[in-house]
Amino acid sequence: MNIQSAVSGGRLTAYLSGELDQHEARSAMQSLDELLDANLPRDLVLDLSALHFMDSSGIALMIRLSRRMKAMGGRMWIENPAQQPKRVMDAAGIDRLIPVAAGSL
Amino acid sequence: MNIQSAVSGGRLTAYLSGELDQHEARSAMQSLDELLDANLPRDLVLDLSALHFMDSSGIALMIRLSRRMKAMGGRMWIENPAQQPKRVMDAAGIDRLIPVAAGSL
Amino acid sequence: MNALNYIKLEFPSKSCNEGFARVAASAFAAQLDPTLEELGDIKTAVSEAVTNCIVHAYPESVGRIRLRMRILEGERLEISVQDWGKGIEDVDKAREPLFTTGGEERSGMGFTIMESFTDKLRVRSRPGRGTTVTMLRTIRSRMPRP
Amino acid sequence: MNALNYIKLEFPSKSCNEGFARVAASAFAAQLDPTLEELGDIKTAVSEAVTNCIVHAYPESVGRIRLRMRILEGERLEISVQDWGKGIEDVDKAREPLFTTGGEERSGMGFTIMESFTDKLRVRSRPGRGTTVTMLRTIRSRMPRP
Ligand SMILES: Nc1ncnc2c1ncn2[C@@H]1O[C@H](COP(=O)(O)OP(=O)(O)O)[C@@H](O)[C@H]1O
Ligand SMILES: Nc1ncnc2c1ncn2[C@@H]1O[C@H](COP(=O)(O)OP(=O)(O)O)[C@@H](O)[C@H]1O
Repeated sequence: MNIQSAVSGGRLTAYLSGELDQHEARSAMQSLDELLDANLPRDLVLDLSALHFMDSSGIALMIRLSRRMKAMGGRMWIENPAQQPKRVMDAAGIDRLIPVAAGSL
Repeated sequence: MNIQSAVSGGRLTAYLSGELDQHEARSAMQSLDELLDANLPRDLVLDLSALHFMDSSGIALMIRLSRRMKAMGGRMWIENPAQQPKRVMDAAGIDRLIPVAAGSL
Repeated sequence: MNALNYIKLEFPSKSCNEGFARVAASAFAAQLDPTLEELGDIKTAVSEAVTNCIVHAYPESVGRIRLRMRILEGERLEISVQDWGKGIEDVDKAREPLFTTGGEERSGMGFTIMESFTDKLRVRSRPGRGTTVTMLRTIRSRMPRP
Repeated sequence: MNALNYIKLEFPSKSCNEGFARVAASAFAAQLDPTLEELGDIKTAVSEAVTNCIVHAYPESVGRIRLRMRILEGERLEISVQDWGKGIEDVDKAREPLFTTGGEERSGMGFTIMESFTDKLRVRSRPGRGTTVTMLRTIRSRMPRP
């Protein structure tokens, strides 16, 4: 899996691509933590348009990020999940914790 | 695997696509036999540009077709093999029996 | 209940095998001509079960994982994932949403996802002996069958 | 000779599993970061060995095939394909190019192709007991390794 990022006006967008499973989750979390430390954004957006696969390891990652953003007084949401990650997010009921947007806000 | 064909002036071109292994070889041979019966061509061209995989089952099929064309007094050759089928044909030394052309003749 | 086809696959509990197990599972399931959504569900369920062996069954060591898949009459796919690791004390509790012993790297949603992506989930476990998770999923194929 | 990773895969000798065995083999080999050409060679060698079990070892019945793959030190991949079928009377003769007992549906080039696509090929067989074909292939990875 691969993470690219863009910052604009207090908003950090992280573009996740590839597959996010337990094998990948720890280094993904580390990269995202570093991005947050470096940018201290007001908003964090996870763009999942290029993420082909995700299991509950991704859910755990999202929950941790959401907690971190709340602790920093910021917001977080998810954008453009492909079919399989969307189904996992739905089954886990993640939308009750984290907003999911189909397109760019 | 899938076979499409085109006939023009005594030449039958068979376009093989997909994967040609033992599982597919018998029905492929049957389709090609039927095409030969129906068209009685002077030349038979196997176009392999869309054949992604072939093992020695494909070599056996080529040898049978070449014998059949010889018996009918015709010619046969192979066109546009992709990398993997080409390596199998080289390892089997098929070029000593059947001409292999990189592009259309 | 005769299987029309099956595979039995064993590999060590290394996280780099999670992706491999998904590919193998989806390549085998492909015989039933599933939709992309069904294939995604199968990959996800297998990923959850295999990850549990790696993370929970063998937390400190590398153990053996066995993935079995069978195609049964009626376009049904049976998937079982077995380990010889730690085992589960209280299976009912473990299956509850959000329950996890894995800390914040786990969500506690693994069994919930397996359940919602399959038709039936059975968990057999003995503490200190190991765990077998068996899932059944009917494939509503795209092609009409004879 | 410690394996860094391995799989052990069993399936019935049905020709529909030839493609599955190739996908599984290439998904496992992918860990070594092979070139497309190397992946093609591995798929081909596995296809030949598995086909031989289906066609020659169990000509009249459905038997069990075991595919093992191990990653050894030095980017080496060991592949073994085992059956408990008919066996081979004269292995040296069987390995000769063009030798086949399979009639005109076979070319007699299976072992020749396995040999030219791997670095080492060993065939152990006992008539009536079965055959094990073991192949070794070093992967010249695209990425420099530490
Ligand atoms: N194969 C297993 N071996 C031992 N314990 C397991 C196994 N699978 C699940 N468990 C236990 O069940 C709990 C819930 O599992 P699950 O719902 O998949 O969520 P998670 O993996 O996120 O913890 C785990 O935290 C663990 O305590
Ligand atoms: N697993 C096997 N069990 C029994 N006989 C085998 C096996 N593999 C190969 N053979 C024998 O060796 C011969 C040569 O095999 P091979 O070079 O692969 O060519 P082919 O499969 O085209 O016959 C076969 O025709 C068969 O007699």
